[in-house]
Amino acid sequence: MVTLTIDGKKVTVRKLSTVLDAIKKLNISIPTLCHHPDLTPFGGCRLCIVDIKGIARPTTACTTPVSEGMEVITTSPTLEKMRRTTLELLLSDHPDDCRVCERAGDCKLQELAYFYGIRENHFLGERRIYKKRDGNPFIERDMEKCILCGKCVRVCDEIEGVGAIDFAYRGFRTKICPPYDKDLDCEFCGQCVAVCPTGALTGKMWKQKGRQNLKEIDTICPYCGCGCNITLLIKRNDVIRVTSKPETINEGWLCVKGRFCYEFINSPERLTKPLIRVVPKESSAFSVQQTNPPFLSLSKELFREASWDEALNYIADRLKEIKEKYGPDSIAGLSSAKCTNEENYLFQKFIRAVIGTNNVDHCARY
Amino acid sequence: MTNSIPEAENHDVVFVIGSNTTETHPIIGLKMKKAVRKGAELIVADPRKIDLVRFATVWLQHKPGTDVALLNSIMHVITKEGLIDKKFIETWTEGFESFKELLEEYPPEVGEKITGVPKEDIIKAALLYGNAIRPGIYFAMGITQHTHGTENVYSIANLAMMTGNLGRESTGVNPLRGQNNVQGACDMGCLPDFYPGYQKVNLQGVKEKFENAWKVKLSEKTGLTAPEMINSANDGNLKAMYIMGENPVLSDPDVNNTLKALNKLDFLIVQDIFMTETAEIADVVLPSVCFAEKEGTFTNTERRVQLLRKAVEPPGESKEDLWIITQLSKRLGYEMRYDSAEEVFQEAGRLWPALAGMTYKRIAKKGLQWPCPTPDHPGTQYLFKGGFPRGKASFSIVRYREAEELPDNEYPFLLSTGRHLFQYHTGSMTRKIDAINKIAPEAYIEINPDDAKQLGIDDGKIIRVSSRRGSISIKAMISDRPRRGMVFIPFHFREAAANILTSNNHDPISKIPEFKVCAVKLEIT
Amino acid sequence: MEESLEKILTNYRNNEGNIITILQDLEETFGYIPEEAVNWFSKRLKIPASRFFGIATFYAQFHLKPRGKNIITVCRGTACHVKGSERLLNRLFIELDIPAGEDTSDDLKFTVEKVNCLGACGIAPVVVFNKEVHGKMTLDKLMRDLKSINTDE
Amino acid sequence: MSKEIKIKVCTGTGGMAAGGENVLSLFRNALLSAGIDATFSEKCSVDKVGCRGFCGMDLLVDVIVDGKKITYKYVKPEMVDRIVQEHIIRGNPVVEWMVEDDFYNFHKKQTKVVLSQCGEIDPEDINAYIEVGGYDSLKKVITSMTPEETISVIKNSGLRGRGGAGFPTGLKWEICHRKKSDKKYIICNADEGDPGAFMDRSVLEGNPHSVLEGLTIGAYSIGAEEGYVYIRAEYPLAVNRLRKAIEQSRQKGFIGNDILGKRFNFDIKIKLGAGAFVCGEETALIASIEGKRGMPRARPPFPVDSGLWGKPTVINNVETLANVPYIIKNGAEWFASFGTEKSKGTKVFALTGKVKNNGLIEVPLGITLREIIFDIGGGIEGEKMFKAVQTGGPSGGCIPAEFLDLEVDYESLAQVGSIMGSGGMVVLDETNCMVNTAKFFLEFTQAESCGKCTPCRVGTKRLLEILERITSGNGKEGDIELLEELSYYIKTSSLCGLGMTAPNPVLSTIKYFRDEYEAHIKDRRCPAVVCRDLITYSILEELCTGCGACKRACPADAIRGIRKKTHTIDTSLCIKCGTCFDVCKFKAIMKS
Repeated sequence: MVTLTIDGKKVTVRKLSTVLDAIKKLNISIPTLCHHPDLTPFGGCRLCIVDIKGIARPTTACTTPVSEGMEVITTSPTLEKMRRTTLELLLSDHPDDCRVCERAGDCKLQELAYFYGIRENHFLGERRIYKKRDGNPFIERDMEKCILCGKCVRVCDEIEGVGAIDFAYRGFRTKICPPYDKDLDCEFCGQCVAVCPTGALTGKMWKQKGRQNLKEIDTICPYCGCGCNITLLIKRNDVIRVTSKPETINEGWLCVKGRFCYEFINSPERLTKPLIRVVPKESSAFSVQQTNPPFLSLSKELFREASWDEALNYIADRLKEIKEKYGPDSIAGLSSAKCTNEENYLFQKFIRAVIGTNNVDHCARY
Repeated sequence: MTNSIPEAENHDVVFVIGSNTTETHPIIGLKMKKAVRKGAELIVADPRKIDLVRFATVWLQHKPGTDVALLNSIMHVITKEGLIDKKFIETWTEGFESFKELLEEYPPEVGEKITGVPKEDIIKAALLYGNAIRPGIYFAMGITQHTHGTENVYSIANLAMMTGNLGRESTGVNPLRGQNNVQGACDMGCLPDFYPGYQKVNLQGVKEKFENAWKVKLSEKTGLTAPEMINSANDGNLKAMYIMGENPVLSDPDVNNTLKALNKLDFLIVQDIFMTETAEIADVVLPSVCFAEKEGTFTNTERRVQLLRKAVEPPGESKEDLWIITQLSKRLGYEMRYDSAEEVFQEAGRLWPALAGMTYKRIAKKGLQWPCPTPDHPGTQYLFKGGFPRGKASFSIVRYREAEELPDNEYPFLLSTGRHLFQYHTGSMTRKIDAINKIAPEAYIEINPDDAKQLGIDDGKIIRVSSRRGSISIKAMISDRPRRGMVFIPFHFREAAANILTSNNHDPISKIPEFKVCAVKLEIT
Repeated sequence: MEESLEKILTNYRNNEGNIITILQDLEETFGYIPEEAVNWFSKRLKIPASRFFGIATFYAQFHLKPRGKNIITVCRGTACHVKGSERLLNRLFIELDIPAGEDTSDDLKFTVEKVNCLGACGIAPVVVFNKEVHGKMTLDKLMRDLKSINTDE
Repeated sequence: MSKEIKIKVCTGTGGMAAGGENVLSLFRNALLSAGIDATFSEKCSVDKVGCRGFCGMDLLVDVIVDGKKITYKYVKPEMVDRIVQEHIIRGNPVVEWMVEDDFYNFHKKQTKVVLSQCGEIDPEDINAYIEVGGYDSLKKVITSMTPEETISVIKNSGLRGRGGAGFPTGLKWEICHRKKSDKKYIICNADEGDPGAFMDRSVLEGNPHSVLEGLTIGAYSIGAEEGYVYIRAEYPLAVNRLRKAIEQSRQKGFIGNDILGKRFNFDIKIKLGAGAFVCGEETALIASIEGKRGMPRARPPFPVDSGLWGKPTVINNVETLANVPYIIKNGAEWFASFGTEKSKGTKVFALTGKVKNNGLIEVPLGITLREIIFDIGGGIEGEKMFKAVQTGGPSGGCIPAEFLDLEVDYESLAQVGSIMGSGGMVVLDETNCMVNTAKFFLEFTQAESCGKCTPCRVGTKRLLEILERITSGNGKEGDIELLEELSYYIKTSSLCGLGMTAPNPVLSTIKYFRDEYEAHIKDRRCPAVVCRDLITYSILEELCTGCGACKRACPADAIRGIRKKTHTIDTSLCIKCGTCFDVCKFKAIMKS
């Protein structure tokens, strides 16, 4: 353990910590755009510069290892002026379109500009203009808004192990892009979108669906067995985006399905009324003889809509009839690994206690 | 899983066999990759060059269905090299001596002959695992979906036991459960032989316990498993089925057989959020609600019970499954009274001590891993700490057996089915997503480049694939993923349903169908 | 192509090379970095293609497009600058009809490049014609040298 | 023939450009036809030698007959026969082609250590180096000194890094020596990127073995078994000679396993830089050797703690290492006898620009700028006025006339706002615009910024944009202050040395030539008549002969006139390319 002093306060942290870790431990707020606790330090944005006694120049807290007895000052008029200049420079090469930006209100650059009260820019000049938009279906990549913090590059390499993007070119022309500046072709986990501090990376399906006053509900991903914690962002009654918080068991990381495959919830194809068959079974499209069926109309024409009362009574009558005629073991229930514990519990209880058979199973095997 | 997901990053050796983890359990895949970054060695045993192979120290490309031979051979080397954990074997197991004799039959040369894996690689893998301090074994359907799937699992257990690699942090055996709540559905007793909490239906006292709790007479006869239901329907014995949130027409093997069986039923109820292939042949279809529209709990693959919260109102007149079941129950003369999902959860907890200590409030933040028997119990991060709950575990004598249906002259290719990253199961959810339909719109069959060349099949061509049960037209994808003689089809696509081809052969004990091996032929159309 | 790539791969493996070595070999072999070659190496070495691209675009030595048959390099070091290398450069672009923003003439005959400093400041300004260093360059001499390249064709 | 004949032809990059190779073989042939075999004879040799520094007079050829050396300048192929006939055969040197006083003046005030054998020995022959005592120091170190003793000699000599900041070399070695690690590396930084600097190239072309010897001694001292020379691919000749030298050295057993029969293994690999100035920065250089983009990373940790592949690593530049064998040979006191209190030894400078004698010079530290520029350099070309000297390349600054008597060392240069850097020294005269000069350096650093950190990536771009608007006549009130503010910010908050020093040319020119900035901004005037947009070209009636050369050359068709009548320039069409100015033989075009 190492003890150091930050703004006059003593703090003890683990040996391999950085100055930024120590600052965070004291809950002192310090701006940063390129730092992420799960990624290797980068030191590119230069916002977390601090003064360290004995070092002539300001140093980035995110890259500097702590040492015993170190004395750190996190703020001074000079440091704040430098941070302000950094922000001004970043904004001088950034589109001025917060009005229509998907990330407005959820953008760290905008937030910092607000806190530093940057109204006008001393350094306006040439801005990077990229005509091409990425054609992939998931991730909107607006590289004019990119501040080159490199979090996306690091998360893609260090967390996802894919390396779909990297820094390319250099100097003012530096750009983060897939090889040969082609369209993104990757696993579309969206980890890069999750760590992007600006509007450079967003979900294509989020576009103009809403960005403020969203209701947030923490829940569980409905796909695989990992059980990732997700947060649904809701506007009116629609889920318009999925995120995950860093403090969850999945550390905020998701896969393409967890992050982007929520549109089925609002799908117009959802079943909304009980249906009772009107056409005999043999005529269904997906029939025994056809080996390569055309895409099903999944037609509701085979059925008529019914009220719940009618449907439930109909089922109850039929089950009673069959149970009386053939005994309870002639009925079976198939439950679902997609349903909740409570539903599964109740389902098997229904089959066992109400129907009177142990003919209950689910799809664990597939 | 005996371990927890976060423990995965701290293994020193990760042994993945029969799991395409990065595609089917991406977040666990991340942990494995992190382990590799932190210096762990990765052993991948898979007939396909799955993405994880990129990170592997050694890749064992064994022939599908030869897992037992591969594992026995690995264990042969471990025994010969003296890498067994004698103390663990003595304290916690029985039957090792006769098991050791069995291993004599599987020197690496024999392993190589059966599995097609060079013996050097078998030895390398054995030394890596045998010398590891915190190894973890991961497997999924690649192990279980065989006619000898149970034997595969026993074999894995043997390996972990003989090396004493169980019951410690970041050390254990970890089956990965495929769907979000497979674990929960099993826990909750949606199994023909178990009440909730794996309490046998025919065990003295158990039935009485549930009869008392539910205040009703219960059957002591073990029920039918899902494949048996299909057979029974085909035989005309089963007359009615109630299917909640499943799509067996597409997910079960031998689609034609499944359809025939379900069509024979007098009455079929399907309860789902979408019109599915199975709902289409139902007599009544009930609209239920999706995960975002209800409250409840899911149990993930690491036994973590987590809280699902209602986020939006369901569409139209669709209703929660709980409401539907209680309504039906009432109409059938059995009143169920629950004011909330949590009341159901608490009832389950009263009947299964492993859940007894959990409440919605306790699991609200990060969930809890069962067993969690008391209100102050922190949950169980990993299993078998300090031994097995039922005393000593036995080594199982398992010999390699061939898969049921192997390629022959008429059907010369071996077909495996499975998932890919972008789609999910029968696609009833993911295929409603525009972006997914752009990136992964259609079915394909992976063919090894050498095989394709020999047959004159070009990449992207539509070819005909047939088995003894049916045939489909499907796009060829020339890929170095499958080994020679093997093809792979993802089962998500109804237009070229892989399960039209698969066989109904299944493991005699677990009743899991042999999705990973059947014989097919390829023809240019 | 496959054959050249295999050769480069062997060189890389035998000499503990890295991505830069491979790119240098590619540049040497093809005169630029072909995309197919990058994809080939990416697959063989399990290194993301993005990394190759990132490096190829970082270092001035690498080119993403085929270059002209004749390569004229004008030194832009300080000594050459104060002795008027910019004027030489401008003249070359006009004389060889090289489109604005490009460095290669449309007929792929000439490529004109700048180089930071050749370290031959004593004979500034310096122009390199196809690897041959010419010192104390003047506009007249430049035009003569160009003519001789053209007649050599 | 009883005369002893030695002919030394310069084949450095400059010499090669002047036809050195060709002249060399012509000499052999001419001697052969005169009956003298220069290839196998012991008494006669025609050798290629490395650069001797005075490239301005290339091709330089030494003809030594019986120990008497005559040097010829501007040697061309057609001159060879006459030199052989008159000088060698008849014994009458060709006086009109011989170098004159300026050549000797150029060398008089120099003290050559690092360059002592450059231009004297054949760089492609290890025996030539051994004959003059090469590798004796290595033998001495390995057979009779401990690493600690070696380090203490280097420490006592006061040698400081010749590549930039001037960190004490012995101390660097000592820190690394004390690190415990299974592997350590030593790297020779030969990525000489400063425009206007070519000392490393010359040393590697002229005497590569001295660098290898220094590197091996360094490896022995710190305990490294593997070394790298990171060299620019833009130096093909140097690379080639280095390759040969390593091969020969390995054959002789100076590198490899069990060097000189002792239990010391060391091998050297060459890594070619791929064209990025920033790779001169230590951490970027390491990234580049590892095969990555040359993006620097924050320090600490420093390379001696965690360098190449995360192992302790020492990086020294070419000149630093080339000093090492001489220090070992002659002792620390000898070395320390040159120089000033804090800066010991000699330093090689690349003296270029508007100075009469262009070339590479080696002088004891503490010499004044005036001595360098006027005594060695021979003063300003074309009787113009000295304006400033720019030292330290793009990271350095411009020093005005008032500091001509400054004694040159690390500290004094820093005091006047410049740096030693690798030793570039570009002399500027009255016809150089200082704003334009600052802009030139900014263009360079801006283009060479790796793009990682904000101050350097965006800051230098904005700095350049302000300079561009000033030089194009669009400067605004307050621009100078903005430049100063932004420069200060970039200096203090950039990630690496490139950004930290990039504003130096701007700050130093503002400091000493503020009036020029003001003239550009307030009067829209470039006092030195350099900035294109502020120039107008016109034709002087009295000098124009109406030859039409300007009219034909004008790419914009801006010049009108009938043959033999005075021509005029249409300023609305003129694109200010200056072509007419260049082509007019009568000096009739005027810039103002």
